[in-house]
Amino acid sequence: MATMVVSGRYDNLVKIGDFVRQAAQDAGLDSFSVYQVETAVDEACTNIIEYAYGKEGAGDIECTCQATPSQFVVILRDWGKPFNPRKIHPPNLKAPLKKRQAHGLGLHFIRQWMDEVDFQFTGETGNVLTMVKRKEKTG
Amino acid sequence: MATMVVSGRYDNLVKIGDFVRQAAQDAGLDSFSVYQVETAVDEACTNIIEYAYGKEGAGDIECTCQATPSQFVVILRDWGKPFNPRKIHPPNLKAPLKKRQAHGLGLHFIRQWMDEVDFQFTGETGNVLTMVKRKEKTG
Amino acid sequence: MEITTTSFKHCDMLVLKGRIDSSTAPQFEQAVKAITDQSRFKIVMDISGVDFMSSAGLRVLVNTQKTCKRYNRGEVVLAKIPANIQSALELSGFIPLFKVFDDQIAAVGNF
Amino acid sequence: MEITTTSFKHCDMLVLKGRIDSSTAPQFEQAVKAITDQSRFKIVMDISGVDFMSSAGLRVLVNTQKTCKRYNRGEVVLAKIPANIQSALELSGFIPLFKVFDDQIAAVGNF
Ligand SMILES: Nc1ncnc2c1ncn2[C@@H]1O[C@H](COP(=O)(O)OP(=O)(O)O)[C@@H](O)[C@H]1O
Ligand SMILES: Nc1ncnc2c1ncn2[C@@H]1O[C@H](COP(=O)(O)OP(=O)(O)O)[C@@H](O)[C@H]1O
Repeated sequence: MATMVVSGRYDNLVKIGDFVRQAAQDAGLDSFSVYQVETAVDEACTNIIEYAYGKEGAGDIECTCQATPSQFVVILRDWGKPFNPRKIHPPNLKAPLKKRQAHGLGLHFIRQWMDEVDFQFTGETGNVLTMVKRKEKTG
Repeated sequence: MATMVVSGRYDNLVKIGDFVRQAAQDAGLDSFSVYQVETAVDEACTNIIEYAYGKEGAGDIECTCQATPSQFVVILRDWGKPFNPRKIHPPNLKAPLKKRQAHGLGLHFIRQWMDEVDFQFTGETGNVLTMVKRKEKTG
Repeated sequence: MEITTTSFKHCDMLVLKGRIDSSTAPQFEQAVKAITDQSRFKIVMDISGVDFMSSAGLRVLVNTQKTCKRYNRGEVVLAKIPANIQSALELSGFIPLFKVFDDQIAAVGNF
Repeated sequence: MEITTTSFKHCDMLVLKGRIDSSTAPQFEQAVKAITDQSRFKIVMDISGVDFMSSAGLRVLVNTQKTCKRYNRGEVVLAKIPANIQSALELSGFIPLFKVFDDQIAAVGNF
Protein backbone atom coordinates (compact mmCIF):
# COMPACT_ATOMS: atom_id res chain seq x y z
CA MET A 1 0.00 0.00 0.00
CA ALA A 2 1.29 3.43 -0.93
CA THR A 3 -0.25 6.82 -0.36
CA MET A 4 0.50 10.24 -1.81
CA VAL A 5 -1.07 13.55 -0.88
CA VAL A 6 -0.82 16.53 -3.19
CA SER A 7 -2.38 19.94 -3.33
CA GLY A 8 -5.25 20.00 -5.81
CA ARG A 9 -3.57 21.72 -8.70
CA TYR A 10 -3.46 20.68 -12.33
CA ASP A 11 0.32 20.72 -12.41
CA ASN A 12 0.27 18.01 -9.74
CA LEU A 13 -1.59 15.64 -12.07
CA VAL A 14 1.69 14.47 -13.55
CA LYS A 15 2.95 13.52 -10.05
CA ILE A 16 -0.17 11.52 -9.26
CA GLY A 17 0.03 9.97 -12.72
CA ASP A 18 3.64 8.88 -12.20
CA PHE A 19 2.82 7.53 -8.75
CA VAL A 20 -0.18 5.51 -9.88
CA ARG A 21 1.50 4.25 -13.06
CA GLN A 22 4.47 3.02 -11.09
CA ALA A 23 2.25 1.28 -8.52
CA ALA A 24 0.12 -0.32 -11.25
CA GLN A 25 3.20 -1.54 -13.08
CA ASP A 26 4.65 -2.93 -9.86
CA ALA A 27 1.35 -4.70 -9.25
CA GLY A 28 1.87 -6.51 -12.55
CA LEU A 29 -0.89 -4.93 -14.62
CA ASP A 30 -0.38 -5.16 -18.38
CA SER A 31 0.62 -1.91 -20.04
CA PHE A 32 -2.80 -1.06 -21.45
CA SER A 33 -4.44 -1.65 -18.05
CA VAL A 34 -1.84 0.64 -16.52
CA TYR A 35 -2.78 3.30 -19.08
CA GLN A 36 -6.47 2.84 -18.30
CA VAL A 37 -5.89 3.23 -14.55
CA GLU A 38 -3.71 6.31 -15.06
CA THR A 39 -6.40 7.84 -17.23
CA ALA A 40 -9.19 7.14 -14.74
CA VAL A 41 -7.16 8.66 -11.91
CA ASP A 42 -6.26 11.72 -13.98
CA GLU A 43 -9.92 12.28 -14.87
CA ALA A 44 -11.09 11.83 -11.28
CA CYS A 45 -8.46 14.21 -9.91
CA THR A 46 -9.27 16.80 -12.55
CA ASN A 47 -12.91 16.62 -11.48
CA ILE A 48 -11.99 16.98 -7.83
CA ILE A 49 -10.08 20.18 -8.58
CA GLU A 50 -12.67 21.51 -11.02
CA TYR A 51 -15.91 20.58 -9.28
CA ALA A 52 -15.36 19.37 -5.69
CA TYR A 53 -12.98 22.21 -4.86
CA GLY A 54 -14.18 24.52 -7.62
CA LYS A 55 -10.69 25.84 -8.29
CA GLU A 56 -7.01 25.04 -8.08
CA GLY A 57 -5.18 25.12 -4.76
CA ALA A 58 -8.33 24.93 -2.65
CA GLY A 59 -7.64 21.56 -1.02
CA ASP A 60 -5.67 18.35 -1.05
CA ILE A 61 -6.08 15.10 -2.91
CA GLU A 62 -5.05 11.86 -1.25
CA CYS A 63 -4.28 8.94 -3.47
CA THR A 64 -3.78 5.42 -2.18
CA CYS A 65 -2.84 2.37 -4.22
CA GLN A 66 -3.35 -1.18 -3.06
CA ALA A 67 -2.50 -4.36 -4.90
CA THR A 68 -3.78 -7.85 -4.23
CA PRO A 69 -3.02 -10.94 -6.29
CA SER A 70 -6.23 -10.47 -8.25
CA GLN A 71 -6.73 -6.72 -8.45
CA PHE A 72 -5.35 -3.21 -8.25
CA VAL A 73 -7.26 -0.65 -6.18
CA VAL A 74 -6.93 3.14 -6.21
CA ILE A 75 -8.64 5.23 -3.56
CA LEU A 76 -8.94 8.99 -4.05
CA ARG A 77 -10.05 11.24 -1.24
CA ASP A 78 -10.94 14.91 -1.18
CA TRP A 79 -12.58 17.29 1.22
CA GLY A 80 -14.61 19.33 -1.23
CA LYS A 81 -18.24 19.40 -2.21
CA PRO A 82 -20.01 16.05 -2.61
CA PHE A 83 -21.98 15.30 -5.79
CA ASN A 84 -24.37 12.69 -7.04
CA PRO A 85 -22.71 10.67 -9.76
CA ARG A 86 -25.98 8.86 -10.52
CA LYS A 87 -27.30 12.07 -11.99
CA ILE A 88 -24.52 12.20 -14.56
CA HIS A 89 -25.54 10.48 -17.78
CA PRO A 90 -23.15 8.99 -20.29
CA PRO A 91 -22.22 11.24 -23.21
CA ASN A 92 -23.80 10.80 -26.63
CA LEU A 93 -21.02 9.21 -28.64
CA LYS A 94 -22.96 9.09 -31.88
CA ALA A 95 -23.89 12.73 -32.24
CA PRO A 96 -22.73 14.50 -35.39
CA LEU A 97 -19.70 16.75 -34.95
CA LYS A 98 -21.71 19.96 -34.58
CA LYS A 99 -23.72 18.56 -31.69
CA ARG A 100 -20.87 16.66 -30.12
CA GLN A 101 -20.27 17.67 -26.49
CA ALA A 102 -16.66 18.36 -25.71
CA HIS A 103 -17.45 17.74 -22.05
CA GLY A 104 -18.60 14.68 -20.20
CA LEU A 105 -15.90 12.20 -21.21
CA GLY A 106 -14.11 12.02 -17.87
CA LEU A 107 -16.66 9.99 -15.94
CA HIS A 108 -17.22 7.89 -19.05
CA PHE A 109 -13.53 6.90 -19.07
CA ILE A 110 -13.65 6.14 -15.34
CA ARG A 111 -16.73 3.98 -15.65
CA GLN A 112 -15.67 2.16 -18.80
CA TRP A 113 -12.04 1.57 -18.05
CA MET A 114 -12.26 0.56 -14.37
CA ASP A 115 -13.97 -2.66 -13.34
CA GLU A 116 -15.55 -1.27 -10.17
CA VAL A 117 -16.23 2.36 -9.31
CA ASP A 118 -17.65 3.46 -5.99
CA PHE A 119 -18.29 7.02 -4.73
CA GLN A 120 -18.83 7.61 -0.99
CA PHE A 121 -19.73 11.03 0.37
CA THR A 122 -19.58 11.31 4.12
CA GLY A 123 -19.06 14.67 5.72
CA GLU A 124 -16.30 13.67 8.14
CA THR A 125 -13.93 11.54 6.16
CA GLY A 126 -14.33 13.51 2.97
CA ASN A 127 -15.39 12.16 -0.41
CA VAL A 128 -13.93 8.79 -1.30
CA LEU A 129 -13.74 7.33 -4.76
CA THR A 130 -12.64 3.71 -4.91
CA MET A 131 -11.72 2.27 -8.28
CA VAL A 132 -10.79 -1.32 -8.95
CA LYS A 133 -8.94 -2.76 -11.91
CA ARG A 134 -8.98 -6.53 -12.02
CA LYS A 135 -5.86 -8.28 -13.20
CA GLU A 136 -5.95 -10.35 -16.33
CA LYS A 137 -6.04 -14.02 -15.63
CA THR A 138 -2.85 -15.38 -17.06
CA GLY A 139 -3.36 -19.08 -17.67
CA MET B 1 47.12 -2.63 -62.81
CA ALA B 2 43.74 -4.16 -63.59
CA THR B 3 41.90 -4.43 -66.88
CA MET B 4 38.30 -5.22 -67.73
CA VAL B 5 36.77 -5.65 -71.15
CA VAL B 6 33.01 -5.43 -71.65
CA SER B 7 30.73 -5.26 -74.62
CA GLY B 8 29.64 -1.67 -75.25
CA ARG B 9 26.16 -1.82 -73.80
CA TYR B 10 24.55 0.55 -71.32
CA ASP B 11 23.74 -2.23 -68.91
CA ASN B 12 27.49 -2.87 -68.63
CA LEU B 13 28.09 0.61 -67.24
CA VAL B 14 27.38 -0.62 -63.73
CA LYS B 15 30.10 -3.29 -64.09
CA ILE B 16 32.68 -0.79 -65.26
CA GLY B 17 31.54 1.56 -62.52
CA ASP B 18 31.99 -1.09 -59.84
CA PHE B 19 35.37 -2.05 -61.24
CA VAL B 20 36.71 1.50 -61.37
CA ARG B 21 35.26 2.47 -58.01
CA GLN B 22 36.90 -0.51 -56.36
CA ALA B 23 40.25 0.22 -57.99
CA ALA B 24 40.07 3.90 -57.07
CA GLN B 25 39.19 3.05 -53.47
CA ASP B 26 42.03 0.52 -53.31
CA ALA B 27 44.35 3.21 -54.63
CA GLY B 28 43.44 5.32 -51.62
CA LEU B 29 41.48 8.10 -53.29
CA ASP B 30 39.11 9.96 -50.99
CA SER B 31 35.46 9.17 -51.47
CA PHE B 32 34.55 12.27 -53.46
CA SER B 33 37.51 11.70 -55.81
CA VAL B 34 36.31 8.13 -56.27
CA TYR B 35 32.88 9.50 -57.20
CA GLN B 36 34.42 11.94 -59.66
CA VAL B 37 36.44 9.21 -61.36
CA GLU B 38 33.45 6.89 -61.56
CA THR B 39 31.41 9.69 -63.12
CA ALA B 40 34.09 10.54 -65.70
CA VAL B 41 34.41 6.89 -66.70
CA ASP B 42 30.65 6.47 -66.95
CA GLU B 43 30.34 9.53 -69.16
CA ALA B 44 33.21 8.45 -71.38
CA CYS B 45 31.85 4.93 -71.81
CA THR B 46 28.38 6.26 -72.57
CA ASN B 47 29.90 8.42 -75.31
CA ILE B 48 31.84 5.48 -76.73
CA ILE B 49 28.62 3.49 -77.06
CA GLU B 50 26.54 6.40 -78.31
CA TYR B 51 28.98 8.14 -80.66
CA ALA B 52 32.10 6.02 -81.33
CA TYR B 53 30.08 2.85 -81.95
CA GLY B 54 26.81 4.64 -82.74
CA LYS B 55 24.74 1.99 -80.97
CA GLU B 56 24.75 -0.65 -78.26
CA GLY B 57 26.50 -3.98 -78.76
CA ALA B 58 28.61 -2.78 -81.69
CA GLY B 59 32.02 -3.20 -80.05
CA ASP B 60 33.99 -3.61 -76.86
CA ILE B 61 35.26 -1.19 -74.28
CA GLU B 62 38.53 -1.90 -72.52
CA CYS B 63 39.10 -0.26 -69.17
CA THR B 64 42.45 -0.26 -67.39
CA CYS B 65 43.16 1.19 -63.97
CA GLN B 66 46.64 2.01 -62.75
CA ALA B 67 47.65 3.47 -59.40
CA THR B 68 50.89 5.14 -58.45
CA PRO B 69 51.69 6.74 -55.11
CA SER B 70 50.70 10.14 -56.50
CA GLN B 71 47.88 9.45 -58.95
CA PHE B 72 45.18 7.16 -60.27
CA VAL B 73 44.98 6.57 -64.03
CA VAL B 74 42.11 5.15 -66.06
CA ILE B 75 42.63 4.22 -69.71
CA LEU B 76 39.58 3.55 -71.87
CA ARG B 77 39.97 2.03 -75.32
CA ASP B 78 37.43 1.50 -78.08
CA TRP B 79 37.57 0.58 -81.74
CA GLY B 80 34.86 2.86 -83.04
CA LYS B 81 34.87 6.16 -84.92
CA PRO B 82 37.40 8.78 -83.85
CA PHE B 83 36.29 12.32 -83.07
CA ASN B 84 37.86 15.65 -82.41
CA PRO B 85 37.27 16.66 -78.81
CA ARG B 86 38.77 20.10 -79.45
CA LYS B 87 35.70 20.94 -81.47
CA ILE B 88 33.39 20.30 -78.55
CA HIS B 89 32.80 23.47 -76.58
CA PRO B 90 31.78 23.62 -72.96
CA PRO B 91 28.06 23.90 -72.25
CA ASN B 92 26.47 27.22 -71.31
CA LEU B 93 25.82 26.82 -67.61
CA LYS B 94 24.18 30.21 -67.21
CA ALA B 95 21.42 29.94 -69.78
CA PRO B 96 17.87 30.34 -68.51
CA LEU B 97 15.92 27.12 -68.14
CA LYS B 98 14.16 27.39 -71.50
CA LYS B 99 17.45 27.64 -73.38
CA ARG B 100 19.32 25.20 -71.20
CA GLN B 101 20.82 22.34 -73.22
CA ALA B 102 20.13 18.96 -71.73
CA HIS B 103 23.11 17.62 -73.67
CA GLY B 104 26.80 18.35 -73.49
CA LEU B 105 27.45 17.72 -69.80
CA GLY B 106 29.40 14.49 -70.23
CA LEU B 107 32.64 15.94 -71.57
CA HIS B 108 32.27 18.81 -69.12
CA PHE B 109 32.29 16.38 -66.19
CA ILE B 110 35.30 14.55 -67.65
CA ARG B 111 37.29 17.73 -68.17
CA GLN B 112 36.37 19.32 -64.85
CA TRP B 113 36.60 16.37 -62.56
CA MET B 114 39.77 14.70 -63.89
CA ASP B 115 43.14 16.40 -63.59
CA GLU B 116 44.45 15.31 -66.97
CA VAL B 117 42.45 14.15 -69.97
CA ASP B 118 44.08 12.94 -73.18
CA PHE B 119 42.37 11.56 -76.30
CA GLN B 120 44.47 9.60 -78.85
CA PHE B 121 42.96 8.38 -82.10
CA THR B 122 45.17 5.98 -84.02
CA GLY B 123 43.65 3.59 -86.52
CA GLU B 124 45.44 0.45 -85.32
CA THR B 125 45.22 0.52 -81.57
CA GLY B 126 41.79 2.08 -81.46
CA ASN B 127 40.81 5.25 -79.66
CA VAL B 128 42.47 5.74 -76.29
CA LEU B 129 41.26 8.08 -73.59
CA THR B 130 43.64 8.50 -70.68
CA MET B 131 42.33 10.22 -67.57
CA VAL B 132 44.37 11.04 -64.52
CA LYS B 133 43.18 11.83 -61.02
CA ARG B 134 45.89 13.13 -58.73
CA LYS B 135 45.81 12.05 -55.12
CA GLU B 136 45.34 14.57 -52.41
CA LYS B 137 48.51 15.39 -50.57
CA THR B 138 47.93 14.28 -47.00
CA GLY B 139 50.26 16.26 -44.81
CA MET C 1 4.42 18.58 -23.32
CA GLU C 2 6.28 19.88 -26.36
CA ILE C 3 4.62 21.31 -29.44
CA THR C 4 6.29 22.10 -32.75
CA THR C 5 4.35 23.93 -35.43
CA THR C 6 5.26 23.85 -39.11
CA SER C 7 3.46 25.84 -41.74
CA PHE C 8 3.01 24.48 -45.26
CA LYS C 9 1.40 26.03 -48.29
CA HIS C 10 -1.99 24.38 -47.76
CA CYS C 11 -1.89 23.35 -44.13
CA ASP C 12 -0.19 23.62 -40.77
CA MET C 13 1.20 20.76 -38.78
CA LEU C 14 1.43 20.36 -35.02
CA VAL C 15 3.81 17.73 -33.71
CA LEU C 16 2.79 16.98 -30.14
CA LYS C 17 4.95 15.20 -27.61
CA GLY C 18 4.56 14.15 -24.00
CA ARG C 19 1.58 14.38 -21.67
CA ILE C 20 -1.66 16.19 -22.45
CA ASP C 21 -3.73 16.58 -19.31
CA SER C 22 -5.70 19.42 -17.69
CA SER C 23 -2.43 21.15 -16.86
CA THR C 24 -0.96 21.13 -20.37
CA ALA C 25 -4.10 21.16 -22.54
CA PRO C 26 -4.25 25.00 -22.43
CA GLN C 27 -0.83 25.05 -24.10
CA PHE C 28 -2.20 22.73 -26.82
CA GLU C 29 -5.21 25.01 -27.21
CA GLN C 30 -2.91 28.04 -27.55
CA ALA C 31 -0.89 26.39 -30.30
CA VAL C 32 -4.09 25.63 -32.20
CA LYS C 33 -5.37 29.15 -31.70
CA ALA C 34 -2.13 30.60 -33.08
CA ILE C 35 -2.99 28.80 -36.32
CA THR C 36 -6.73 29.41 -36.53
CA ASP C 37 -6.21 33.08 -35.64
CA GLN C 38 -4.45 33.36 -38.98
CA SER C 39 -7.58 32.01 -40.64
CA ARG C 40 -5.82 28.75 -41.35
CA PHE C 41 -8.06 25.77 -40.72
CA LYS C 42 -6.30 22.81 -42.33
CA ILE C 43 -4.32 21.20 -39.58
CA VAL C 44 -2.31 18.01 -39.28
CA MET C 45 -1.71 16.77 -35.75
CA ASP C 46 1.08 14.26 -35.39
CA ILE C 47 0.41 12.66 -32.01
CA SER C 48 2.90 9.81 -32.32
CA GLY C 49 4.95 11.25 -29.47
CA VAL C 50 2.04 11.76 -27.10
CA ASP C 51 2.26 9.22 -24.31
CA PHE C 52 -0.81 10.33 -22.37
CA MET C 53 -3.93 12.19 -23.37
CA SER C 54 -6.82 12.78 -20.99
CA SER C 55 -10.27 14.06 -21.88
CA ALA C 56 -8.83 17.59 -21.59
CA GLY C 57 -6.74 16.87 -24.67
CA LEU C 58 -9.59 15.14 -26.45
CA ARG C 59 -11.70 18.21 -25.81
CA VAL C 60 -9.19 20.40 -27.62
CA LEU C 61 -9.21 17.92 -30.51
CA VAL C 62 -12.96 17.95 -30.95
CA ASN C 63 -13.34 21.68 -30.41
CA THR C 64 -10.63 22.34 -32.98
CA GLN C 65 -12.35 20.03 -35.42
CA LYS C 66 -15.60 21.98 -34.93
CA THR C 67 -13.82 25.28 -35.57
CA CYS C 68 -11.98 24.00 -38.61
CA LYS C 69 -14.88 22.25 -40.32
CA ARG C 70 -17.20 25.23 -39.94
CA TYR C 71 -18.16 26.71 -43.33
CA ASN C 72 -16.26 23.83 -44.91
CA ARG C 73 -13.13 25.86 -44.53
CA GLY C 74 -10.85 23.11 -43.32
CA GLU C 75 -10.30 20.05 -41.21
CA VAL C 76 -8.11 18.50 -38.54
CA VAL C 77 -6.49 15.22 -39.54
CA LEU C 78 -4.43 12.98 -37.31
CA ALA C 79 -1.15 11.27 -38.10
CA LYS C 80 0.48 8.34 -36.36
CA ILE C 81 -1.82 7.51 -33.47
CA PRO C 82 -0.26 5.50 -30.61
CA ALA C 83 -2.24 2.44 -29.55
CA ASN C 84 -3.33 3.70 -26.11
CA ILE C 85 -4.60 6.95 -27.57
CA GLN C 86 -6.35 5.07 -30.34
CA SER C 87 -8.26 3.25 -27.57
CA ALA C 88 -9.14 6.55 -25.90
CA LEU C 89 -10.36 7.96 -29.22
CA GLU C 90 -12.47 4.85 -29.74
CA LEU C 91 -13.99 5.02 -26.27
CA SER C 92 -14.84 8.68 -26.90
CA GLY C 93 -16.53 7.88 -30.19
CA PHE C 94 -14.07 10.22 -31.91
CA ILE C 95 -12.78 7.86 -34.58
CA PRO C 96 -15.48 8.81 -37.11
CA LEU C 97 -14.73 12.50 -36.60
CA PHE C 98 -11.11 12.43 -37.81
CA LYS C 99 -9.27 11.24 -40.88
CA VAL C 100 -6.20 9.35 -39.81
CA PHE C 101 -2.95 8.95 -41.74
CA ASP C 102 -0.02 6.63 -41.21
CA ASP C 103 2.58 9.33 -41.56
CA GLN C 104 3.05 13.08 -41.66
CA ILE C 105 3.64 13.27 -45.36
CA ALA C 106 0.44 11.49 -46.32
CA ALA C 107 -1.45 13.80 -43.98
CA VAL C 108 0.17 16.96 -45.31
CA GLY C 109 -0.16 15.76 -48.91
CA ASN C 110 -3.89 15.23 -48.44
CA PHE C 111 -4.51 18.98 -48.17
CA MET D 1 17.48 1.68 -59.66
CA GLU D 2 14.22 1.67 -57.74
CA ILE D 3 11.47 4.25 -58.11
CA THR D 4 8.46 4.67 -55.88
CA THR D 5 5.73 7.09 -56.87
CA THR D 6 3.24 8.57 -54.40
CA SER D 7 0.42 10.82 -55.41
CA PHE D 8 -0.77 13.64 -53.16
CA LYS D 9 -3.55 16.14 -53.59
CA HIS D 10 -1.37 18.90 -55.04
CA CYS D 11 1.72 17.04 -56.17
CA ASP D 12 3.37 13.72 -56.93
CA MET D 13 6.52 12.43 -55.33
CA LEU D 14 9.18 10.19 -56.81
CA VAL D 15 11.53 8.48 -54.39
CA LEU D 16 14.57 7.41 -56.36
CA LYS D 17 17.11 4.86 -55.17
CA GLY D 18 20.31 3.42 -56.58
CA ARG D 19 22.21 4.21 -59.77
CA ILE D 20 20.97 6.52 -62.51
CA ASP D 21 23.11 6.10 -65.60
CA SER D 22 22.42 5.74 -69.33
CA SER D 23 21.06 2.28 -68.71
CA THR D 24 18.55 3.24 -66.03
CA ALA D 25 17.70 6.83 -66.97
CA PRO D 26 14.96 5.66 -69.39
CA GLN D 27 13.19 4.06 -66.43
CA PHE D 28 13.42 7.38 -64.58
CA GLU D 29 12.04 9.15 -67.67
CA GLN D 30 9.15 6.68 -67.83
CA ALA D 31 8.21 7.27 -64.20
CA VAL D 32 8.15 11.00 -64.84
CA LYS D 33 6.10 10.58 -67.99
CA ALA D 34 3.54 8.49 -66.13
CA ILE D 35 2.93 11.58 -63.98
CA THR D 36 3.05 14.32 -66.62
CA ASP D 37 0.81 12.25 -68.91
CA GLN D 38 -1.89 12.79 -66.29
CA SER D 39 -1.37 16.53 -66.67
CA ARG D 40 0.26 16.65 -63.27
CA PHE D 41 3.29 18.91 -63.22
CA LYS D 42 4.11 19.47 -59.56
CA ILE D 43 6.71 16.90 -58.72
CA VAL D 44 8.89 16.22 -55.69
CA MET D 45 11.97 14.11 -56.33
CA ASP D 46 13.53 12.60 -53.24
CA ILE D 47 17.02 11.66 -54.38
CA SER D 48 18.46 10.88 -50.95
CA GLY D 49 18.84 7.22 -51.92
CA VAL D 50 20.55 7.86 -55.24
CA ASP D 51 24.19 6.86 -54.97
CA PHE D 52 25.20 7.69 -58.52
CA MET D 53 23.77 10.03 -61.13
CA SER D 54 25.42 10.61 -64.49
CA SER D 55 24.54 13.31 -67.00
CA ALA D 56 21.87 10.95 -68.34
CA GLY D 57 20.00 11.40 -65.06
CA LEU D 58 20.66 15.12 -64.95
CA ARG D 59 19.20 15.34 -68.43
CA VAL D 60 15.95 13.84 -67.24
CA LEU D 61 15.91 16.31 -64.35
CA VAL D 62 16.31 19.38 -66.53
CA ASN D 63 13.96 18.15 -69.26
CA THR D 64 11.32 17.42 -66.67
CA GLN D 65 11.78 20.86 -65.17
CA LYS D 66 11.25 22.38 -68.65
CA THR D 67 8.08 20.38 -69.15
CA CYS D 68 6.70 21.17 -65.72
CA LYS D 69 7.45 24.89 -65.67
CA ARG D 70 5.94 25.46 -69.12
CA TYR D 71 2.81 27.65 -68.94
CA ASN D 72 3.59 28.09 -65.22
CA ARG D 73 1.73 24.88 -64.63
CA GLY D 74 4.12 23.39 -62.13
CA GLU D 75 7.65 22.69 -61.03
CA VAL D 76 10.10 19.98 -60.04
CA VAL D 77 11.57 20.39 -56.57
CA LEU D 78 14.28 18.25 -55.03
CA ALA D 79 14.43 16.80 -51.55
CA LYS D 80 17.40 15.48 -49.64
CA ILE D 81 20.32 15.81 -52.04
CA PRO D 82 23.34 13.62 -51.24
CA ALA D 83 26.68 15.47 -51.19
CA ASN D 84 28.15 13.86 -54.34
CA ILE D 85 25.07 14.63 -56.35
CA GLN D 86 24.99 18.15 -54.99
CA SER D 87 28.48 18.56 -56.49
CA ALA D 88 27.30 17.18 -59.84
CA LEU D 89 24.34 19.58 -59.82
CA GLU D 90 26.69 22.46 -59.05
CA LEU D 91 29.11 21.52 -61.82
CA SER D 92 26.16 21.35 -64.23
CA GLY D 93 24.93 24.77 -63.22
CA PHE D 94 21.62 23.21 -62.20
CA ILE D 95 21.41 24.55 -58.64
CA PRO D 96 19.57 27.75 -59.68
CA LEU D 97 17.03 25.70 -61.64
CA PHE D 98 15.61 23.73 -58.72
CA LYS D 99 14.19 24.52 -55.33
CA VAL D 100 15.71 22.20 -52.77
CA PHE D 101 14.15 21.00 -49.51
CA ASP D 102 15.67 19.23 -46.56
CA ASP D 103 12.96 16.63 -46.32
CA GLN D 104 10.02 15.13 -48.17
CA ILE D 105 7.39 16.80 -46.08
CA ALA D 106 8.71 20.32 -46.60
CA ALA D 107 8.85 19.62 -50.34
CA VAL D 108 5.33 18.18 -50.50
CA GLY D 109 3.98 20.90 -48.21
CA ASN D 110 5.36 23.61 -50.50
CA PHE D 111 2.86 22.71 -53.26
N1 LIG E 1 -15.81 15.24 -8.12
C1 LIG E 1 -16.89 15.87 -8.61
N2 LIG E 1 -17.56 16.75 -7.87
C2 LIG E 1 -18.63 17.40 -8.37
N3 LIG E 1 -19.13 17.17 -9.60
C3 LIG E 1 -18.50 16.29 -10.40
C4 LIG E 1 -17.37 15.59 -9.95
N4 LIG E 1 -16.97 14.77 -10.95
C5 LIG E 1 -17.83 14.97 -11.96
N5 LIG E 1 -18.76 15.86 -11.66
C6 LIG E 1 -19.89 16.30 -12.51
O1 LIG E 1 -19.99 15.35 -13.56
C7 LIG E 1 -19.98 15.99 -14.82
C8 LIG E 1 -19.29 15.10 -15.83
O2 LIG E 1 -17.93 14.98 -15.53
P1 LIG E 1 -16.91 14.47 -16.61
O3 LIG E 1 -17.46 13.25 -17.24
O4 LIG E 1 -15.58 14.34 -15.97
O5 LIG E 1 -16.88 15.56 -17.72
P2 LIG E 1 -16.54 17.12 -17.70
O6 LIG E 1 -15.66 17.37 -16.55
O7 LIG E 1 -15.88 17.27 -19.02
O8 LIG E 1 -17.87 17.80 -17.63
C9 LIG E 1 -19.28 17.29 -14.57
O9 LIG E 1 -19.69 18.27 -15.49
C10 LIG E 1 -19.69 17.63 -13.15
O10 LIG E 1 -20.96 18.27 -13.18
N1 LIG F 1 33.64 9.04 -77.95
C1 LIG F 1 33.04 9.94 -78.77
N2 LIG F 1 33.00 9.71 -80.10
C2 LIG F 1 32.42 10.60 -80.90
N3 LIG F 1 31.87 11.76 -80.49
C3 LIG F 1 31.90 12.05 -79.19
C4 LIG F 1 32.50 11.17 -78.26
N4 LIG F 1 32.37 11.72 -77.06
C5 LIG F 1 31.75 12.89 -77.23
N5 LIG F 1 31.46 13.10 -78.51
C6 LIG F 1 30.82 14.31 -79.05
O1 LIG F 1 30.86 15.31 -78.06
C7 LIG F 1 29.56 15.83 -77.80
C8 LIG F 1 29.43 16.19 -76.34
O2 LIG F 1 29.45 15.03 -75.58
P1 LIG F 1 28.94 15.07 -74.09
O3 LIG F 1 29.54 16.24 -73.44
O4 LIG F 1 29.19 13.74 -73.47
O5 LIG F 1 27.40 15.34 -74.17
P2 LIG F 1 26.21 14.59 -74.87
O6 LIG F 1 26.59 13.16 -75.03
O7 LIG F 1 25.11 14.80 -73.91
O8 LIG F 1 26.01 15.30 -76.15
C9 LIG F 1 28.63 14.74 -78.25
O9 LIG F 1 27.39 15.28 -78.62
C10 LIG F 1 29.36 14.12 -79.41
O10 LIG F 1 29.11 14.86 -80.59
